[in-house]
Amino acid sequence: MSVDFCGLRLAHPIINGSGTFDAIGARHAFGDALHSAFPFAAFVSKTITLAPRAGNPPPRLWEAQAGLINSIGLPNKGLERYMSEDLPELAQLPVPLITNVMGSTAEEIAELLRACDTRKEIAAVELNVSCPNVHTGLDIGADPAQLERVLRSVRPALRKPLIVKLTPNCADVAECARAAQEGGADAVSLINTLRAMALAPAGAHGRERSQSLAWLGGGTGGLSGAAVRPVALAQVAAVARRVSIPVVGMGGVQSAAHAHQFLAVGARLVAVGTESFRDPAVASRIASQLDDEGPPT
Amino acid sequence: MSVDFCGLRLAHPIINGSGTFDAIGARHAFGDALHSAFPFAAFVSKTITLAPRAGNPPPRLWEAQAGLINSIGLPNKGLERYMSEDLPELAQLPVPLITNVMGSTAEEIAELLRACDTRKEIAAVELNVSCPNVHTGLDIGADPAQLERVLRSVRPALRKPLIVKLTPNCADVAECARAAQEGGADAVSLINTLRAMALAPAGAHGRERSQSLAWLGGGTGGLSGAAVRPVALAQVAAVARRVSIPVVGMGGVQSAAHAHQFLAVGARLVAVGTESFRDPAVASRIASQLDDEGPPT
Amino acid sequence: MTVNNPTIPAGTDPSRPLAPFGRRLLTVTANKPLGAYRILHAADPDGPAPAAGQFAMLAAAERWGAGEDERPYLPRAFSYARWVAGEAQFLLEDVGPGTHRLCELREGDGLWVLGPLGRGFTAPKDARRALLVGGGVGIAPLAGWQDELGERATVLLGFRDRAHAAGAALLGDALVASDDGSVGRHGLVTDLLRAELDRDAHAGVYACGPPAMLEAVRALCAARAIPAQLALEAGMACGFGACFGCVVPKRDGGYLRICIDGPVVDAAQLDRIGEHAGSPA
Amino acid sequence: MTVNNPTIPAGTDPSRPLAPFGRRLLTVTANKPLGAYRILHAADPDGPAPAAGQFAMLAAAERWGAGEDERPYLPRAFSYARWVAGEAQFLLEDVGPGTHRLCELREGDGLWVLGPLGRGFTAPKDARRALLVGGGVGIAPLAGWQDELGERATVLLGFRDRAHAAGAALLGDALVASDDGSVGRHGLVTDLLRAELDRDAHAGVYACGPPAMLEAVRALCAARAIPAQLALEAGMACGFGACFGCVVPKRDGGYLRICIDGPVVDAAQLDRIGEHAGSPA
Ligand SMILES: Cc1cc2nc3c(=O)[nH]c(=O)nc-3n(C[C@H](O)[C@H](O)[C@H](O)COP(=O)(O)OP(=O)(O)OC[C@H]3O[C@@H](n4cnc5c(N)ncnc54)[C@H](O)[C@@H]3O)c2cc1C
Ligand SMILES: Cc1cc2nc3c(=O)[nH]c(=O)nc-3n(C[C@H](O)[C@H](O)[C@H](O)COP(=O)(O)OP(=O)(O)OC[C@H]3O[C@@H](n4cnc5c(N)ncnc54)[C@H](O)[C@@H]3O)c2cc1C
Ligand SMILES: Cc1cc2nc3c(=O)[nH]c(=O)nc-3n(C[C@H](O)[C@H](O)[C@H](O)COP(=O)(O)O)c2cc1C
Ligand SMILES: Cc1cc2nc3c(=O)[nH]c(=O)nc-3n(C[C@H](O)[C@H](O)[C@H](O)COP(=O)(O)O)c2cc1C
Ligand code: FES
Ligand code: FES
Repeated sequence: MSVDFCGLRLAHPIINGSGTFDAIGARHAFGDALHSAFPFAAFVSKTITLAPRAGNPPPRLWEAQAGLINSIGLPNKGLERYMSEDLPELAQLPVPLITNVMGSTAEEIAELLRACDTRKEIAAVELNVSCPNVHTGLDIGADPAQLERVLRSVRPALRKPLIVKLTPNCADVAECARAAQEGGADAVSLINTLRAMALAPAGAHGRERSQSLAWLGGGTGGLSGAAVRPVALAQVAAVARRVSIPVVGMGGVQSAAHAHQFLAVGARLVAVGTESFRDPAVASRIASQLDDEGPPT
Repeated sequence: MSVDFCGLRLAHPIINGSGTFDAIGARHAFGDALHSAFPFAAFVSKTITLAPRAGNPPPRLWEAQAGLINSIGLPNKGLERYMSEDLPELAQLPVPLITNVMGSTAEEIAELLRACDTRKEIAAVELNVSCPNVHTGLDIGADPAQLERVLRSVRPALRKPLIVKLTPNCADVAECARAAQEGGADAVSLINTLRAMALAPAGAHGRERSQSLAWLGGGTGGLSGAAVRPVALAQVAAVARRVSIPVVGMGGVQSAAHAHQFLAVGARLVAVGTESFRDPAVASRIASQLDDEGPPT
Repeated sequence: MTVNNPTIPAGTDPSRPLAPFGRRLLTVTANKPLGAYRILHAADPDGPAPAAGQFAMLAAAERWGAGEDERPYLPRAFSYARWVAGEAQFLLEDVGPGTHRLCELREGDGLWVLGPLGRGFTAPKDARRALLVGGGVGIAPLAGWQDELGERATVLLGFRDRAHAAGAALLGDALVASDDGSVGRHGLVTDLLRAELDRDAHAGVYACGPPAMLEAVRALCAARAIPAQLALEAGMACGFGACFGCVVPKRDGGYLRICIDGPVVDAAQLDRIGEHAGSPA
Repeated sequence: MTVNNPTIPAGTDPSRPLAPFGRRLLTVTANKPLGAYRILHAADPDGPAPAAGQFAMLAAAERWGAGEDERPYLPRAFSYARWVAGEAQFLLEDVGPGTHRLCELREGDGLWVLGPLGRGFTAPKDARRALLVGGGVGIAPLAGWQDELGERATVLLGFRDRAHAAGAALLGDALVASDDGSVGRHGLVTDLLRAELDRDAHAGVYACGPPAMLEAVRALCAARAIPAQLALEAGMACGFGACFGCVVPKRDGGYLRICIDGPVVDAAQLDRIGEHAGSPA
């Protein structure tokens, strides 16, 4: 079931959600077996920013009913060390590499795109305009007009496919997708996590009363996993109806049946995020089951 | 644990979410016991529109993981018959009545408010600017500027407390709440359901292949229940920080512990919706447990 | 328009005994196979006796999204098959996570019950005989109704195959049809009904089963002007009129909520019965 | 900055045997109480033998959000207490829905396992003795480590009360302290450690337990320049470096992911240990 995606030939339609699989980290755990059984048809890196970021203070995780709230805060080495340290390792992966980047101004974004443009290890770039954990001041992804304007200005910096990862925390995601298309995106991906919050359980171990009510070190976080799938499906369906560029659908995919649903409402690719935490190899199983069953009707 | 809410003295802070309890319908099931053990401190009616509405074709429900997707479509008798047929019955309830209304233009809303203004059975009005199941053309609740403008123009029509029920399907709910306050709201309530979708299961009973993929007769629906609680808590916390008027928090409340969480992040009242479907008397239990434990610290 | 306006004040309609307000915890006393089905018994010493055709919302006390959640999340609707001496009986068919969980219950397990709910059958006002027509798991509400009508009732049942036809033992003395001809008449229960009506049309019909069957019964009775009461089904969230989810279209426009305007509905109120009203079997 | 840069290539570090890629289904062979704890045994015939201090992500095969979801939703991290002849042993304390579910498992039940994960203990490079310091359920990883070190190891354990102190039987020959004085020395396990270090400071410390205990151990060892390896804990979603959820602050800024940079961490890498690194007991 090989798929064309923005000119990339992928072995199957299942990729990972940015920030939910670290191919370098996982190699410490699984060794070379990770590469020989690599579960994704393309690998999407965690969001990279210009400057290094330490991420949010712990705790960073909260398990919700059928979901996960995270407040990771986009820890990353920064563009320079990503390029020098990580790219050579990621280039060894048996699949195309999609680098996910985020910037808080058009200039920053353009700089990130220019850097990616020069590196042949990178097959495509995903631009995160949606992460709810970090306050970029303006959340450009939620305002269609602003999104289109920024994309128009940065698009020339990249001669590779540009995927725009939309924010689900907006009034009309289809309108944002249309704006992304107008601004020059070659594809859109969604959904990112839904803005969410958890309170410290009463008498939580080690938690002092004087501390803030919020459990997560970052205050609020983003909800992912099974709980968000109905919302994701609605957003992906609405976006696929509105744009002509390919759509990467994600949010709570746990099985081939779920992947089928996203494909059925118009996604070209499906990304698996939180479910990989439950089983790092789940994406392989999903891909092979999709293959057995053939394309959805 | 009696509470003051916009000048209404309520026996406890637990009310129902609009459209999740029909005090007239339930009386057919439970008889007078419903009134003697009425679980809510105030009763919020289902959304009333000017003209009668039949609602969406079935199926109207889909059970999600830890949640419910509904596509009811605001069936109601219309303002006139609500006033003549339902109000006399609802006036017999042992608690204050909050009438929930929705209109698609400022004129319609003003007309609804004027009608409510004249009826002493109605203690307060909740204005639904958020229902995702019905396409009102413009969703006034998602755009702060428009929301404020509409509220300013309709507010004079009502001399009773006006609660604005915000939409969660927006970029910045706190900004919408602030706009509601500026526009003259005496309180805000949230969250309404999250826009969501379900597909017909493959080979679903009685479902013919030719039919649309969407399971719900209305196409898309709204997600409620446990799955949305983390999102609800984040939105209620953000709103409570931004406005000085009281906040009615809801979304996935299933227990006194959950109600506590909403109160802790700043809600004055807490509404129970979907959980009443699992047990119509759950709100009584929540209220009495809150009472036992005293106000949250 | 969608709201029921009963002429009889709440609590005095014999087809509608009232439910106590709030779900109550019963104890499972037995859970036995009956062909492809199971019969679940639960002790309900204080529960009001239901009228035949009423239903209850059931949920297992354990592992049913109570507090920490899962699917099944909402309770599920089941007709009372019988209610004898403070014991409720339900006929179950395992078609999904909720029925599966209930089918697993063992003696001593807890069962949340809200009920009796809805409006049951009402007896013919004249001396006409009663034809009880059931399909698949839809035979359940006919059991108690047969008990009540006694000799006046003729029972016609349809099943897909032998394993399901074993469910016929729930009722006394019934004529059976099966889709595959393995038991009784080869064909549909509506064939049996047509033959009975051809023989003696002074009858009232009481039917429950899958939507296609109910639609055939409705059309047959409408064509011959025979009164029919149909026990409908639809996806339900609440069972007590709160969610407006369980609707079926009315003949004259608008919808009925079958949890409070039904589940037993006069066929004359209905137009063509679509796929979303009827038992899953 | 948060990424581990091992000098040893993957697969050749003795403290870090690799996990097969993907979770695997094991069968529970026993689940026995040990005071306030339980010991869960699972047959792991093909699984690589873990190093002491490594852990696995566990989930019950049934009723653990597999497909139809609930909380527990994500797998949970547990130290290998021992791994003997193709059988893994875990020491469990029931503190929430996940540990509760695992504590319920019976012989023959399925158990999803991803592991061995993380980096275990490394032996002292010289002849110094090893002081194994455990608190509560944090004694688990010390069992396999004691097996390996043999006579070189002195074991000091702390528990809150008698029921928990029964867990000491997991290890051989240990000095015990209890918070309530019901068993062994009345006081904290760090009191035992201080006494041991006062007696003979030529030691390496291996500790696992609640954050406050680990912080006390860290501070004590830092003050005396004694090398210490601390087995940390933190909420984990994945266990294999994917989520960046399991972080503890490093001394020189930034964070470690304890699932791949730990759980056993050289105390010198850490600053003050906060409330979110340490076992819950
Ligand atoms: C008044 C009444 C009386 C009834 N009496 C009986 C009885 O006596 N015995 C009996 O066995 N059954 C009876 N039923 C039917 C019974 O309620 C259903 O079979 C049951 O609710 C199915 O639940 P489930 O979890 O097993 O299956 P589900 O998976 O909930 O659903 C079964 C069917 O619902 C649809 N469906 C699938 N997934 C979903 C979803 N996520 N959300 C919504 N719908 C979905 C599909 O069409 C599927 O075939 C009655 C129903 C009603 C309304
Ligand atoms: C490397 C490692 C090794 C471990 N080894 C062992 C071992 O050998 N034996 C053992 O018994 N335990 C061990 N643990 C701890 C064990 O993983 C936890 O006790 C377990 O995850 C708790 O899960 P639970 O579902 O039972 O409880 P949870 O409810 O998940 O949580 C328990 C604690 O987490 C916090 N919490 C509460 N609710 C939530 C929520 N919704 N989301 C996130 N956090 C919440 C609270 O502080 C609570 O006290 C180890 C942990 C790690 C990281
Ligand atoms: C722990 C975690 C970290 C994430 N980090 C990123 C990130 O760095 N950049 C990004 O664009 N999305 C990030 N996401 C969002 C996911 O890529 C995905 O959009 C979302 O989780 C929904 O998919 P899921 O339900 O399958 O997890 C992260 C999600 C999780 C759970
Ligand atoms: C079946 C159903 C019908 C609803 N109808 C309305 C409505 O008519 N008007 C309205 O403002 N909100 C309506 N809501 C939204 C609820 O009032 C509430 O905001 C939402 O369900 C979140 O709360 P919960 O998770 O406790 O159900 C409805 C919700 C459900 C589930
Ligand atoms: S099931 Fe809720 S109204 Fe009928
Ligand atoms: S648990 Fe996911 S990175 Fe450590």
